[in-house]
Amino acid sequence: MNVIINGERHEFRRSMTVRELLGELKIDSSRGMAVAINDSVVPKQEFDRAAITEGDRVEIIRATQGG
Amino acid sequence: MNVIINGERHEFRRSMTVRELLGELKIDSSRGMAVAINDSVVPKQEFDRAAITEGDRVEIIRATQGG
Amino acid sequence: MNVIINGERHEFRRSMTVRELLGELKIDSSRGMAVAINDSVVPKQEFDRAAITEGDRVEIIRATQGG
Amino acid sequence: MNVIINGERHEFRRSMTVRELLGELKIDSSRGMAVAINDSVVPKQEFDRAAITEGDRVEIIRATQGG
Amino acid sequence: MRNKNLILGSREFSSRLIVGTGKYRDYDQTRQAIEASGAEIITVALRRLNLDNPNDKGLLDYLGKTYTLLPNTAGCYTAKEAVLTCRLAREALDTTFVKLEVIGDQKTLFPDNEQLLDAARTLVKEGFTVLPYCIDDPVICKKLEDAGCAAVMPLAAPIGSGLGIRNPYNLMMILEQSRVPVIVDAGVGTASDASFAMELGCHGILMNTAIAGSGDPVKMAHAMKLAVEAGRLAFEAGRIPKKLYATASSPVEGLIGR
Amino acid sequence: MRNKNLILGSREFSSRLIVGTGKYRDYDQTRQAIEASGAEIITVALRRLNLDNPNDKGLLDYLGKTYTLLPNTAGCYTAKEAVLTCRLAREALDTTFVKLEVIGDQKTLFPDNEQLLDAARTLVKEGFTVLPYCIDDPVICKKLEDAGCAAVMPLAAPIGSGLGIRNPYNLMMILEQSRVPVIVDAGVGTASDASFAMELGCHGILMNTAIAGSGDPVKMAHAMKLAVEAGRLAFEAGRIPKKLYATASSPVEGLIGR
Amino acid sequence: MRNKNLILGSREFSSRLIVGTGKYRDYDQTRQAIEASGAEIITVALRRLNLDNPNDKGLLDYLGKTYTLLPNTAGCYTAKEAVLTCRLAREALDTTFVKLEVIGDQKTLFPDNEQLLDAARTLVKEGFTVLPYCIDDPVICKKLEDAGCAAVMPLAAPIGSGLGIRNPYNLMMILEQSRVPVIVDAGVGTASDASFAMELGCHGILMNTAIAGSGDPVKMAHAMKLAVEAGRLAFEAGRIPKKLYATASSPVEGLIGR
Amino acid sequence: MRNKNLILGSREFSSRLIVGTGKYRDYDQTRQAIEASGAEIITVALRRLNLDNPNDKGLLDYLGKTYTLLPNTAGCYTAKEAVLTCRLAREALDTTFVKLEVIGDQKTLFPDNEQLLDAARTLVKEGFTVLPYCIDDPVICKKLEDAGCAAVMPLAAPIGSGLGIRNPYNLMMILEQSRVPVIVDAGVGTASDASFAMELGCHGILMNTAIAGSGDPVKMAHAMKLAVEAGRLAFEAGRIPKKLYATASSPVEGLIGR
Repeated sequence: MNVIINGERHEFRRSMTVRELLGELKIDSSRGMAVAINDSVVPKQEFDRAAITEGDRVEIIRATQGG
Repeated sequence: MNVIINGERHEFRRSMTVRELLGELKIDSSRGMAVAINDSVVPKQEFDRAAITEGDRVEIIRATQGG
Repeated sequence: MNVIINGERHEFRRSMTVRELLGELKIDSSRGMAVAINDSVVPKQEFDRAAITEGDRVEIIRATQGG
Repeated sequence: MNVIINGERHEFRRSMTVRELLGELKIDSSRGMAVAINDSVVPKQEFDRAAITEGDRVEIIRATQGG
Repeated sequence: MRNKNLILGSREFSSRLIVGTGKYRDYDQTRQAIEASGAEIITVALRRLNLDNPNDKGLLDYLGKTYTLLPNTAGCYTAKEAVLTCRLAREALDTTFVKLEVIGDQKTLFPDNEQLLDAARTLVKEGFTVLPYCIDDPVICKKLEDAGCAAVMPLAAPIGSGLGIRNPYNLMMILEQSRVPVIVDAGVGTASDASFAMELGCHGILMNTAIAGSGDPVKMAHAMKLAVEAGRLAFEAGRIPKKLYATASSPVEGLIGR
Repeated sequence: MRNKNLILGSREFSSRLIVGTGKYRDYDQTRQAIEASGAEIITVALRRLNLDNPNDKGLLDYLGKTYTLLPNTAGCYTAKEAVLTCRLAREALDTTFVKLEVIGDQKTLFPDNEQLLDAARTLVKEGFTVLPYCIDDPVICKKLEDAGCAAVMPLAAPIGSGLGIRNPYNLMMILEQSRVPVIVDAGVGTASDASFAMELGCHGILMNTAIAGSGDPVKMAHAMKLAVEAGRLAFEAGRIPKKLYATASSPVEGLIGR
Repeated sequence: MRNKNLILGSREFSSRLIVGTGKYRDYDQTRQAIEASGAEIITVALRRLNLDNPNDKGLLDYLGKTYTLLPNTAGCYTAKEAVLTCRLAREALDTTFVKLEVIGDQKTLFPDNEQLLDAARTLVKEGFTVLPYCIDDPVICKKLEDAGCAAVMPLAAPIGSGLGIRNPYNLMMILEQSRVPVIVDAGVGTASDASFAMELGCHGILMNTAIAGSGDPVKMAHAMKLAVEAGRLAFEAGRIPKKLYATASSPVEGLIGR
Repeated sequence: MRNKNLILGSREFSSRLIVGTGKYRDYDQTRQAIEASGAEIITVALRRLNLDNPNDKGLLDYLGKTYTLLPNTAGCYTAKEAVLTCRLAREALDTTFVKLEVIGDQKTLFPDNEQLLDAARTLVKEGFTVLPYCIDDPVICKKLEDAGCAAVMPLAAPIGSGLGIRNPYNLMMILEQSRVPVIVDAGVGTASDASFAMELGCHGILMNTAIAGSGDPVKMAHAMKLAVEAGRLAFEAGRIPKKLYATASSPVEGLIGR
């Protein structure tokens, strides 16, 4: 599966849920972080169900300093 | 025929062209003046043909002082 | 003895020291007050000795509100 | 005779009138020029009589550009 | 854009002052003031003809000289009204020039920039030479320019307020980016305001109340003519830099008695 | 004091702009800029004649037209120096007019007002027409007027700074009290500054650096001529009041489609 | 709208100063400066997580105290981007508060008001508490208020410019009409700018660069805290009117020696 | 001169705000406002005792706390009167501190700088700690410093006018040259004026009308306390530079969806 994560191409053996992807990337899904697939936000409670599939654009963001 | 001219109701025996209406109202169709029927401007060269009919809203305007 | 005190004429039977004058006028010579005779300031410790004589201009002032 | 002219020391064989000094210095005593000796202005009509003597400070000025 | 003349669409004007024709005591004063202003372009409004007295002489009959007329859309609150007014103006005055105003608020007479853009886009397509009255916002000015307007006319302060150039910084930003003339429209109060706007590099000024509402409109019109010229010349000449301390104007050499 | 002309002592001038002659590139530029300024009065400095070259042509030989010369005492730091300079000026130029400066500080070139008053009192007694460069202080201006000066010439900002009219309030107070002309001397940077000073009611302006130091002195001189005239006309006409909100310039009656 | 506190949506804040968290030297300085500012609301940006180092401690881990976070949409140039960013922010930070920015021009960072309105309308419908960064235009502010924004946040000058309150007149017009809080966002340079904005009647101020970019951010944060409070108190107290002439502060009766 | 405290003669004060005691509704309000201002030094006037009621309680009896009293010479028009008043003040209040005013004009209450200098020279010789109210002229301030004054106190605008800091340039020049504290005396209208003066680097501010004449003097006194502190902190911190264009406060890296 090829997906674009934060603007860069990544390849995975299989399709995954968001939760699985975060695990793969070793990202702690704590406060201050959110995920969108193809410009749609995935609520945290959907992480276990929401599937990432071939060609998806995934954004993983968090809060940082800004004015 | 009832028409609204410059926001006021007027009654005429018959329908008319713009030219005839202007004649009726004793308006000199000189420079500095224009006519619209129902929000559409009537070019001067159409005055002889353009018909005013029941219920039309007619605007007769001219240039005046302004900033 | 005629003297001018704070711009107004006053008459007394006899010449006096500053101390006596203040007593006569029932003025408490406390902090916040000073006396000048003919544009010369009389130090407090001179009140018992400094004499007021005919024609003197006496100023008795105190601190008040001001900006 | 030693004199200070415009801040600099000059030596002459003899004392002179202002007119003679100007001649010596080849200065045209035209409009736009004036002379002072020891901080006193010498009117033009006095140039023939006014004497410059040992130790005098002479200023010879003229109008120039300024704001 | 340092042309000698003010270029609007395909036309060229040697005067950089555009004046309104409203608020004068009478037509005589209007005529004299306009003449004193040296303006070549004058704004006019379009209003319903008075049917009870349809052929009384109007402003245009009183003006001796031929001016370029710039009909405005004053009083329009929607793009639709403004577009209709412009079409009527073109028919009435045989001109493509329009001063496009779409008012957004009765108290401030500030423009409604959404409606303005909408109207501008329509009118440009119909071949008008659109001169839009807009807020002094570089983003909106850029959009108006991109829409094909022949100039942008940011307000300097509310119409008729006489507050002068309230925000020169915004004008500076607009001037720096703009590829069409920038004409200050509204807010000028007196001659020095006009000079100041021109010194910033503005290409022209449009005013009405500052002249017509002054104590002596003909004299003030003359003042404004000179002020616009003075400001333009000063801009072209290039002013001295500002600095905190002094520099002598007279030579520091040859001082007397030192 | 709303005379048509500027009245200084017993003389009358139709131009309200007085210009300095310092800091130009050369005499040619000086001459052209002065002509473009329309000034009738020009300031000159007095300096020691160069003994090594005593008869080279000077400024005065280059000016085609006859101007009223106003010798200054620039560079003088004491009343004594200034008085001597004035006496020399009278002898050299056959005039009683003097621009009296007594400098109090080299960095700001601000006047020493104590010395200035002292010199002014002396010179008035000797029959000079004294035009003193002073600080914009109503109290000092009043004393100079009482001393018999023919005008007061408060600075608007440091000489050569181009900062413009830094404190219009002080000028307003001086103008309200003054029975002699008030001429802004020093600080003007560009045309709008000149207009603004005149609009406050000032009777004239004296400047040098703003013209001579600009990118194009002849053009700027012309700008200043127009700006002074514009400001004076605007003052005479009477400007519109400032207000926060808008007033329409076009009729609010007869709006289309309402 | 003279509430003791700043009311935004359903929440109430005793501090009227909102501060950004950008541009500090490090997180320590950020934390200390925010504490010194007394702010209860702080802005944060949303950015892509660095996948190479996904779990490094971030800003939020460093802030000792719990602040109300105000995520911004800085860097968004379209309504679409801004709306997505807000939705992500809500999810990430569990808040409905958003500082809505849609930039229209990279050089000035002025907002694109068309896109801004579009985004605001969408977000209000989705239940966001929208605080929009907008131009100081009463017409646009009114539209944002009508769209349901919880406040309007007009810029006083370009972001990070430090130019201060460039156009107090526009702010006055916005304040007069507004039924939601008016928060000055962007442009404040120093303490007196903040006081001045509050004295006009503004309900709050949002700033970042003026603190973070100063020589001593912690000290400047403290200055800003005091300045905002001072300005608010002065506004509530009601200042003396301005007048040209003097009024003695000391009694004119009982003068000595008269 | 970046001392933490305000140093006047041999004494040191942690508050940089000096307040007058005139024009309040009553003594209670005076006391509360002074307390709210945090001032350590307060000015008092000297007036003839009312012989008809010589022992009524006066201001000093009402002030709970002990303040440093600064007697003024308000109302004096000559050096002679001012000197006598100072001598009386020293005797009455057992202090060498005096706020020296010599008024030159009843309408503006501007100082007569000749008389002022004269009085200052006399009083310094007699051991007074002279704080002179003077015009904002660097030359006069230098002379007062040279005469031995413990500070210079230039006016920012006419007494009681509330016009604020009319000429920051003059203050900047005075601050740059001065080796004694510079205290703005007169003209402040509201909190931001006080902050602004302190940001220029002024060492203190003396005010009366701005507090006593406001709608709520106790609240305004508090505002002024904070404003002076804010301005001082901002000065010490060092403000960001002003620039025309924007600088983003949020990171430009990691933007979403690009």
